[in-house]
Amino acid sequence: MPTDTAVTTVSYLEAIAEALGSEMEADPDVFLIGEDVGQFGGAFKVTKGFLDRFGPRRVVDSPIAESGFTGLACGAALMGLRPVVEFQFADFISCAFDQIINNCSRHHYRTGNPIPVTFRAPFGARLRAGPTHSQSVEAYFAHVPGLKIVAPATPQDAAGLMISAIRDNNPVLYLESKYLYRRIEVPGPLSLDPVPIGSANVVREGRRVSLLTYSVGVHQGLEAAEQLAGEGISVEVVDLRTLVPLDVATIAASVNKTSRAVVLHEDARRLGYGAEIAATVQEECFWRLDGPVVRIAGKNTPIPTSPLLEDAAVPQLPEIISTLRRVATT
Amino acid sequence: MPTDTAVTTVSYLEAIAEALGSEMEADPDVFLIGEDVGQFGGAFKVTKGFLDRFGPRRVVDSPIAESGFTGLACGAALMGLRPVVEFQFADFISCAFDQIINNCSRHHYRTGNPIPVTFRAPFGARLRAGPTHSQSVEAYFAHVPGLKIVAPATPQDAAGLMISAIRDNNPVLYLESKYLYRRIEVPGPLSLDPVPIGSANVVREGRRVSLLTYSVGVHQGLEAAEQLAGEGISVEVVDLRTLVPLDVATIAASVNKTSRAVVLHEDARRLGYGAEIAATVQEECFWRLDGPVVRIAGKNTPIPTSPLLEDAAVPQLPEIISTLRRVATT
Amino acid sequence: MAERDLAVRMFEVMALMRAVEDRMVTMYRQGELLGSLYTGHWHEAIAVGTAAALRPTDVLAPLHRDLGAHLWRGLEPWQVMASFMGKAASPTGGRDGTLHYGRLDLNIINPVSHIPNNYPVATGAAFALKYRGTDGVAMAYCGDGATSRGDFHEALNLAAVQRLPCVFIVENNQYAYSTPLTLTTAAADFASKAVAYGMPGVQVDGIDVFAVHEAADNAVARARAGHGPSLIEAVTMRMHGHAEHDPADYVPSELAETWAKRDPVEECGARLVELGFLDEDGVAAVQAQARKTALEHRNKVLDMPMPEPDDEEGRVYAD
Amino acid sequence: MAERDLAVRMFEVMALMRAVEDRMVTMYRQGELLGSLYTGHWHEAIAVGTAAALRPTDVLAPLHRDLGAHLWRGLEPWQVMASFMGKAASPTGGRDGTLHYGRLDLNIINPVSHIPNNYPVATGAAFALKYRGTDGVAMAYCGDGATSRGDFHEALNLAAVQRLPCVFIVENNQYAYSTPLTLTTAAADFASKAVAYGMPGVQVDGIDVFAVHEAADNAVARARAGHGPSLIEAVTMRMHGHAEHDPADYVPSELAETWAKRDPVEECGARLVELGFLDEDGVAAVQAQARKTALEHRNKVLDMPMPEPDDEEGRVYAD
Ligand SMILES: Cc1ncc(C[n+]2csc(CCOP(=O)(O)OP(=O)(O)O)c2C)c(N)n1
Ligand SMILES: Cc1ncc(C[n+]2csc(CCOP(=O)(O)OP(=O)(O)O)c2C)c(N)n1
Ligand SMILES: [Mg+2]
Ligand SMILES: [Mg+2]
Repeated sequence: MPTDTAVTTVSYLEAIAEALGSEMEADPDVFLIGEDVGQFGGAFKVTKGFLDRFGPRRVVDSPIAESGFTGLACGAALMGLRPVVEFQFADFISCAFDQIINNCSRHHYRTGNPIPVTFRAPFGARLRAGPTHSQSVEAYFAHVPGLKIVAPATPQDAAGLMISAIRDNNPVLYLESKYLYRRIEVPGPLSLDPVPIGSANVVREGRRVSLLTYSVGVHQGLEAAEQLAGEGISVEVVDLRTLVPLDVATIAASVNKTSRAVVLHEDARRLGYGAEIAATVQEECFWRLDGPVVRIAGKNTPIPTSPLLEDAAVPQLPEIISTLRRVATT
Repeated sequence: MPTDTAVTTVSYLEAIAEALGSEMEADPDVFLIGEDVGQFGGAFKVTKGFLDRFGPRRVVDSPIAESGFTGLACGAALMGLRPVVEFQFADFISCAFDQIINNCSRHHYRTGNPIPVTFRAPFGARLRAGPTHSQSVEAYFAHVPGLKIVAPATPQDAAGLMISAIRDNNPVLYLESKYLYRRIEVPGPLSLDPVPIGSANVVREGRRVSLLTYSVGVHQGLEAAEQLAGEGISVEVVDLRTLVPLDVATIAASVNKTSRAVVLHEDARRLGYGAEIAATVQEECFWRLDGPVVRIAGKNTPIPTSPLLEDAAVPQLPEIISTLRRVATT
Repeated sequence: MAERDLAVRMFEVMALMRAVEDRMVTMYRQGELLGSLYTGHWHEAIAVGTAAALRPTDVLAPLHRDLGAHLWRGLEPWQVMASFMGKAASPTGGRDGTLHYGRLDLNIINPVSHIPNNYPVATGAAFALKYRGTDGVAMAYCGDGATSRGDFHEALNLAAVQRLPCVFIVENNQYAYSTPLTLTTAAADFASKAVAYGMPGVQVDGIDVFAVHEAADNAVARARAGHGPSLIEAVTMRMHGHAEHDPADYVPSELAETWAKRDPVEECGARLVELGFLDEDGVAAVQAQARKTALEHRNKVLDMPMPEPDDEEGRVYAD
Repeated sequence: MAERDLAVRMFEVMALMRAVEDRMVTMYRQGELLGSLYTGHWHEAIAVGTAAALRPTDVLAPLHRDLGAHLWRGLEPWQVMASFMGKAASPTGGRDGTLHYGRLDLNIINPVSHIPNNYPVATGAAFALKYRGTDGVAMAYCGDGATSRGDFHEALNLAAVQRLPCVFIVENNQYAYSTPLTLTTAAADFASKAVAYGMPGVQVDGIDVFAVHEAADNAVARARAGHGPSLIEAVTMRMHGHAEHDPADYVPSELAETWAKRDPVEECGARLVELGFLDEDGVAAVQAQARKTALEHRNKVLDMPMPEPDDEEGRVYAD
């Protein structure tokens, strides 16, 4: 109802819910399965009201069986349905690793049969939730052939990528930032047009250095860019939006323009997705680079619980600003 | 019995068996668990005769329960034992992913308690075994904090790294190449001295380009280097041996000398471990590099079964030679 | 199908499964296959008796001993040979191989190696059949060893809680690779594992195709009627090695000898004679025809081309 | 321990668990904790009755409703508060937090969030105790919901096949987060799941610490004697939300009211009076002392320092 929401704001969480609900209205083959997604509306309340709206046939409260319900989704997808699987926290997707990487992701290559499943994974740190409730999971899956991965930073992209994910004929890992859920709001109404998978977005143009990032990093990057603009340092911020497949053209165009690249993500550094981005950028743009591609990333540790420890484990604004400044000015 | 084996050769497989057996002789806390490891001696016969030698108390034939026996190993390790876990094929480690990444690898950081487990994973392609019997698994785990990863290429390193892995107070993923098992032999006897984890080895010195590789890639690299030497192109081959922690000093010394780096692995390219190596090399050696770090890697597909397809999916000698030639001469 | 037609058809497919697998053993020994060969000797009654209880619109999620279920549905023998040879015309175009030859157009799900990864997948097929308002049923197969894995448990529990139209077949052939039953379970049998999920579980003689068929029929009827899943344990013996490279010398010879006397194909043939559905010549003719078919298919597949790379990275994703 | 001493001691620890958790609820409401708070109201008899059946050298693998088991072993109340606050002196030095406070020096394994990941781990502790030739026992805990996961199945099966000295406790508190039993299992109860593993399974009143203790005692004796694992289902009700942020308005009020009448701490106190082990003043004194202790520990922990980063990447690996 655009007329209702026109005057209000839409949070990142509401955008996900709105897009998911709209796809469920539009396509009777879309159903939702996960733990506590029904009557409870999900641990983060993304699917609040869905049980009443769509009934228990389409909003399925599963036992605690991540491998089981992932396999169920795969089987249903092979029969033509479009399951949306909610992991209560991204951390628990580890229990479905085998089903996702061996069965789901490899199925189309092996057989030619489409297997359209959307995996919703609320991910990331900064909530004092500790080593097994704060994980970033993109690096566990980006290597896997057959899976697409999206990680929206804004309500508009959260909606548009949810719609694309559900309509895609492949498994899509949809990484929703639980930190951004209620922290980011935009004026409504949202467009419910799909945002194409595989397309990055230059969210701030700049000349001196390209910041390549996604999810929470986009907001940090925009803030850093704003502050550095005051110093006369012009930062271009590229919101990758999709991690797999990576929009190399947009990235290369940006880096070829600025000649300097910084990659930023919250996930741990060693073989984090930044490694692939850095490796690709230097392959594509080596002769235009004025210096190495620099990675800003989480520490190679589990995410600790205690505030000072957690703050030190994941990238913070001062490090981002100083790194961008250094890269831009040396 | 050095005097017995002095006259014979030792295969890669025999080296693993010898080192494992010797550690089991030396340390009564070392035990072995896995599927068909006892009476059958393991799917690849690595532990042939172990049941007779060490009895069912120390050579445990498990039900098909990768997550279960991995968790069992973790609990036993916390109580001071040193379990060696065999996955029948590396591919099946996916079923133990949760236990390995969340429980085992994060345990020491969370609690300060050592958790010494060795995970043996026969990995890799080239045996026409198809998408779910040919996987490289290093990229699933190299990102995970708390796990070490070794991947020997020679019988001597296979032995020495097995001993180090078992003695290490941390979980160690020991990647054994099932392709090399019976294809690589050296004259005996082997030294049973530990090979330190975290130390790479320059297996061929050269001046024009550094080839950074491990496992099967080392043998391909040496062959390529030999052929290129005939053309007057001098290739330095670095056998990484340990993937985590990476021996950055040895790598950087080599690349700083040659100014050119090529990374080679059989695993798929996107976020394969080569991404981390390439990203690190350009960070460490950017000002000495004459060109981008180039990755030679498997295709971003499952490993297909059929011979022409599989051959095209993983790096072959001609591609390695031509890439090294191009990098060395442009 | 009339009782006689059904019985004869089951016998034909069992005989064909045996003949095709025997032929493939020869092909394996002659080096005509790419890698190892998994066969289902003494599983014929299970594969065929269960598949025969289904309609073509029902979904099968078989594993590596279930060739008869595929043949029942219409998979051509040369296609399974092509799979073990990596041929371009195999059901996966040579992208996968060996036992991974399920065809979704026949409502058969192609399994990965990880067992019993197909069990949760089968619950999803059952879910979809129910979701669409059909009375379709999904049937999943696994071995005694595979019951030890978490996926077995999660699938049965999910199916039971959601009352899904699913039938789970456990093919108890005494071994999981080299692992005997005593190292796989301390339970009395596999059928009783159904108790843990609040579903019916029955044990059936896996050599007797009529017994298997009756048990499957009951379970399928129950599922179709909306009363939820069941478990069937079919007891047999794995009469070859785990795969053909395996001499299986860990199997006590008395055990092998006892079971050798109970060939399911022969027993089915004898039963058909007893019932007057075929005479002895008729039985022999079916078996001879099966062997002839197997050989023809082998001859046909031999010179088929191997696939060459063709946009392999592009094939990873569906459009 | 003499019967009276044991009974009184169990009551003291149950009362302490209650008092510490009530105190932490206040701390949660006052914003003194970092995140949410998981409590074990109405689980006191289970946590304490089972732990009391063990020796200090036996191994515990508890989860989030089992504070009493930790307290029985000697964990200090301030340490669990420190865990929920992320303090430097918490058992994990603030690296982990909330319910992740197991201390290996007390033979308690610190669990991760993933449930019941601790079940296989407990089989490993049992394996080690047996391997070393001791008669030690490992005891693992999980909820009704956690039984649906593969790790539950693989652990019980492994333990049974290997005849490990392991006792598995299922705390059936009617809910898994918002999920009622009917959406978790179609089985009649959880005790009967033991059939699938060929081990004994009993259901026990989880409110009655004496009943729990007796069941645990039997299972432990069995394990110690080398007869292998058992399963105990202890039935109770989760009387708070899943965690304190959860109003649990999905619980029908009649259900909550019925169970409200059966406070395990009160029932234990009354029983002690009945048995003549304590008089009513004695019971009240224990409870008052528990509340005093809880408050003292809260006051003590409040100003303890938070940890600062200290070679965090170095801490990932053991030397
Ligand atoms: C998760 C997993 N672990 C290990 C294997 C290797 N493997 C393949 S078949 C097999 C034995 C299977 O035994 P069972 O389930 O009894 O089936 P059977 O082969 O006897 O028919 C094993 C261990 C596998 N395929 N998947
Ligand atoms: C593998 C996994 N999936 C999901 C969760 C999230 N989660 C934490 S506790 C819980 C409910 C547990 O219910 P139950 O096992 O009955 O224990 P209770 O909390 O009722 O004591 C859920 C879903 C988790 N911790 N681990
Ligand atoms: Mg079997
Ligand atoms: Mg519960």
